[in-house]
Amino acid sequence: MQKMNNSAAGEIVVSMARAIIDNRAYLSEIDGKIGDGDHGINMAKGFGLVADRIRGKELSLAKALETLGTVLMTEIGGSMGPLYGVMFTEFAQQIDQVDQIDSKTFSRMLHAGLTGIQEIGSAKVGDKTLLDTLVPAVEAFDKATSEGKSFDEALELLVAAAESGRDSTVNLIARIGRASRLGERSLGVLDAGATSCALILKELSEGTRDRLQ
Amino acid sequence: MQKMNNSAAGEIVVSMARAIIDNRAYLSEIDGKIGDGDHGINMAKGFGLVADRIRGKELSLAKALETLGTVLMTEIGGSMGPLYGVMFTEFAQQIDQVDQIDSKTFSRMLHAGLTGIQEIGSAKVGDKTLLDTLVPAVEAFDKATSEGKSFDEALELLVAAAESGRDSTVNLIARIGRASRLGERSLGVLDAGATSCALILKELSEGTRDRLQ
Amino acid sequence: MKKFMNTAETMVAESVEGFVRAHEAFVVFGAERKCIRRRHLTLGKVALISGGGAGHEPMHIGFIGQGMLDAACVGHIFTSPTPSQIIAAIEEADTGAGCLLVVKNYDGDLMNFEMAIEMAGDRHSLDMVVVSDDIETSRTGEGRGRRGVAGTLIVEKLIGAAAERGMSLAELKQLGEGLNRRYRSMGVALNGVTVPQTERKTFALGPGEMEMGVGIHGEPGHVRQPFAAADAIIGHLCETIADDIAAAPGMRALLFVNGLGGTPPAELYLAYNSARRFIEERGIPIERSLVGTYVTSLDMQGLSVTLALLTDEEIALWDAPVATAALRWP
Amino acid sequence: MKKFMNTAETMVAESVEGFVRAHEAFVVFGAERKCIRRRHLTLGKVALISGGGAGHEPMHIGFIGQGMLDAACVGHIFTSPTPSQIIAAIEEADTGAGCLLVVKNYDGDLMNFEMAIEMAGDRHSLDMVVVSDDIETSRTGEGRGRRGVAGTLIVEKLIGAAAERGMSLAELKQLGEGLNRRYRSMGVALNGVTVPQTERKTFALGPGEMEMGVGIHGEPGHVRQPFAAADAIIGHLCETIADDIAAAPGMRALLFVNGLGGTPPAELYLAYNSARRFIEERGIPIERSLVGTYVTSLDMQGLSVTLALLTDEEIALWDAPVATAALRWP
Ligand SMILES: Nc1ncnc2c1ncn2[C@@H]1O[C@H](COP(=O)(O)OP(=O)(O)O)[C@@H](O)[C@H]1O
Ligand SMILES: Nc1ncnc2c1ncn2[C@@H]1O[C@H](COP(=O)(O)OP(=O)(O)O)[C@@H](O)[C@H]1O
Ligand SMILES: [Mg+2]
Ligand SMILES: [Mg+2]
Ligand SMILES: [Mg+2]
Ligand SMILES: [Mg+2]
Repeated sequence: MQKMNNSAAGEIVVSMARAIIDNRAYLSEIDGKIGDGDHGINMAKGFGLVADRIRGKELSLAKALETLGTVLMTEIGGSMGPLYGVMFTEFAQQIDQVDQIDSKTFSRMLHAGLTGIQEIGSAKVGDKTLLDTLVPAVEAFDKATSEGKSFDEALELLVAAAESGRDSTVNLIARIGRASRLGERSLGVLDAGATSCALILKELSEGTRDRLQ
Repeated sequence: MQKMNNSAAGEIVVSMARAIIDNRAYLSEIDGKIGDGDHGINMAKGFGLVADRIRGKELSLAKALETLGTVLMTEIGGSMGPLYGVMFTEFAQQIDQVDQIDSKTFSRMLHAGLTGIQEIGSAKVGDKTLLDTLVPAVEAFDKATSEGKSFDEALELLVAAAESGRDSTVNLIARIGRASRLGERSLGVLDAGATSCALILKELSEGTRDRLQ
Repeated sequence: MKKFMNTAETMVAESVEGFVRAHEAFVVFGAERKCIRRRHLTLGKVALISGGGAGHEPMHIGFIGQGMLDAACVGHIFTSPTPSQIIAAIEEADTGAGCLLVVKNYDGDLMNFEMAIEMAGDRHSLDMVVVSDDIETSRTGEGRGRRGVAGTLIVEKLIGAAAERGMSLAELKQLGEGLNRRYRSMGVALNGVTVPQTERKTFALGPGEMEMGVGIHGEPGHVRQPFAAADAIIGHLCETIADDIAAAPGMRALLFVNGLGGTPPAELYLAYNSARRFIEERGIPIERSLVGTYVTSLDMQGLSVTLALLTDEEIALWDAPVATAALRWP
Repeated sequence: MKKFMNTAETMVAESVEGFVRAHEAFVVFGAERKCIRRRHLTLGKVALISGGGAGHEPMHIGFIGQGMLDAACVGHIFTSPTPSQIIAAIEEADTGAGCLLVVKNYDGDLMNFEMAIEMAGDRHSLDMVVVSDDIETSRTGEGRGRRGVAGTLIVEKLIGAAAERGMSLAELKQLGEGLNRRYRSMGVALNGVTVPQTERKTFALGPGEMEMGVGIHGEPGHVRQPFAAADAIIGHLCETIADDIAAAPGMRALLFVNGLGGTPPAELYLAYNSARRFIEERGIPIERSLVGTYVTSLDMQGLSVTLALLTDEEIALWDAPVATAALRWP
């Protein structure tokens, strides 16, 4: 069975940060169409701080995710601080004592993060938020593994589902967050959080696939 | 010797008002280049009020000028209320008891108005104000009569001097009023008050010439 | 974008520092500048704490002082403060009777304040009042409901006065939430705002356009409309508000016309005049008034109208003394 | 031009009506609405009267009340009030001890106030204080000298407090004029303003330009410069002011950062922070501060910095209670 070594996989968080920082302007631009245009700034600030702290330290994935969760939660504020803060903290907790991460652990990790976000944000699929990326991604992963697909294949399907989930937000009316006051005027644009979530899941999945043994 | 009948010459004030109202936008535009752009508005308001009150009433010039002076002084405010208010009030006082206005009375009238303005406004020729129109106009009139020119000719010369006085303000630096904070930047544009003063003097002079007997 | 600023990164910190220095008599920075608090706290009084993103000044820091807030936290522009800032404020301001946190209804604020409560709740008695007076968001008919906008000032003033009188945490929360159906705000913008860090306008309006139903985060409103005369704009705001508010016999009206940052006092007074006429024509006499720039959206040219229907007791709390940088009466 | 207004003709009247209705506790209209005066006059106190064109709100009407003005007259936009308005104010406000008229140094105002004094001087003891704190106009080196701008607030506050203490007309005049060499203001604009009746901008600035040395009538300033960081702008204002002011030992500094109408509070506080640093670096510690939108030029995006060096006595007058719509402390 395919597994990833937890120790030294902390670099995955550095790639995540790079993807977010590279897309900083794009994320703000999307947010600016129906929100206040700061999503890229907020995200890049948080992920940038973390990358500087963990780069080259050869941390375990658990430790790197814990650092990420804590920084987002305590130093970023806004909507993303608590939401992604909780998600990454929950991720970290699930793999804290695990040396080798298999698909089952990975799934437990995803679910814990998802539950954390739902508890504090109380959004639902279809509200035009990052959940429209995260929920179908988790479902696709679970479905693949339950169908007996390999960890590697399941991760590939996760990314595809995340991206189509992200794209689905174009046709949604925002029901939560700043954009919700726009009503129908929020149609026709991507949700910023859904877009950053797809980036995050892609880096996490590809980093994991690269490290599968 | 040429003279004008004071009674029923009040219509001159109505033509003055018409000239001001016709040039309302132009006067504001000039004022707007170096001042606050309200000269046409202020002037048109005051002269319009007066025209409505005296039109068709066959007032004497003295009575019409007195009405004009009082309205400007009490109902207009700003810079022009007191300045033109005093000028017309002084004009009226000089011809109040005069049936037939000759060039000597006319000159006395001009001087009284000029002195009134100088007393309350304390501007000098060259400060880029209406005095740059009024002072040379009065001087030209006096010079003409002292040289033995007719009342009619003297009025014609008065208008020419007023207009070239007005034009002289283009090359002056404002030393008084709102424009004075501009310093050299006030060069190159006409002074609004000098322009309205030329209009007033022209209507006064031409109205008088038309009525000379 | 022309603003009086040095760098987008330092803008909030410099502005808040200026505020604290200008009002040294009322306020001091908390440790590490995580919060701003009253210079003199009252032992045994329930502490009132609020906070939110920057860009809404003088709210909330301008409301710190006798008769209103005890401490406030400022986030980045339009970004909620962090739980650790909020916890710092709780630790500075709690003098034994616990803290009531006044939170504008908005996901970012709610989550950060809730998280702070969770993290500090074992050491302090804490509770939360959620302000939700904005009219337009309710139009979607679901979700988290109305935002908290200019009405926040009214909540903070009333519970601030009540706290000063020794009311308990539970009573104060009830007082704050009791207003819920009895106050409404609605905003209009004549232009969008530029968030300094992005240097982009949140929305751009043509010379003949306005946004009806805007909030205070620079987002577009409910609908874009042709620009109109003040009476038409204000009439629409007043009607929408008055239709949505729960009028009850014996209630006494407070009318609050608030500038969003770029609107001069003369226009606010003109709008107030118009609003007062419209509201009184509906049979609601105005007994208290507030006109000014208190709850802003950066430099937005626009305003909001808030109507609150108060009990005699609440009117007395409104009238009670207040000594803060932005609101002050004896 | 997007403003909250109905018609250009009625704009001032509607706005002033809104002001009076919003502040019924402090002010009432005089007969025929020619002036606005305190609701309760004090018998035997010298009455302080001011006035000027509209467009500078809340000055002067916002300064009517206990500890400051007794009455004020409002002209059309940027147009001095008429002598008959001023006389009406004198007649309403004089309770026996005469009136001191506070006039901003500017031809239009001077002439109308002087004319009023001439016309009513036989029935009232009247005198005039001319305020001239603006720095830039003095640059021409002659003429009528400096204009009266934001420093007017300081003069009105100090002599207002002194009048309340029973000072005579002559003493009050001396107090007001004594400030002359000890206070200076300078303004900067990031955009021009549109006068409602002409619907034209008084000047237009590109996105990278600003006007240094503007006054409060929407006219261009002394020089147009490239737009710069706040510290560069404020540093220049502070240096010019401090160079021109007559510093003397024992003087105590008041720093006043004033918004010109379209500048949000957060930027004013940032500018104050910068100004305070510059002034203090020159060895002048700031002892009193005022930050806000008090003396405007319609909706101009801009600000002015005023520095005043006060005696102990003047500081006490500044600190004395004031209860007006715009300035209030106990
Ligand atoms: N309650 C919520 N649950 C899940 N996601 C949310 C929630 N509220 C907001 N979001 C996400 O947050 C994103 C906006 O993030 P950001 O721009 O950083 O914060 P803010 O809206 O405070 O400016 C939205 O695009 C949306 O995906
Ligand atoms: N002290 C003065 N003496 C003579 N004329 C003056 C004086 N002050 C201003 N003016 C004239 O007034 C004109 C401006 O008038 P107006 O625009 O109506 O008033 P304001 O400057 O108050 O807006 C100037 O163009 C100038 O000619
Ligand atoms: Mg955002
Ligand atoms: Mg003018
Ligand atoms: Mg934000
Ligand atoms: Mg004018």
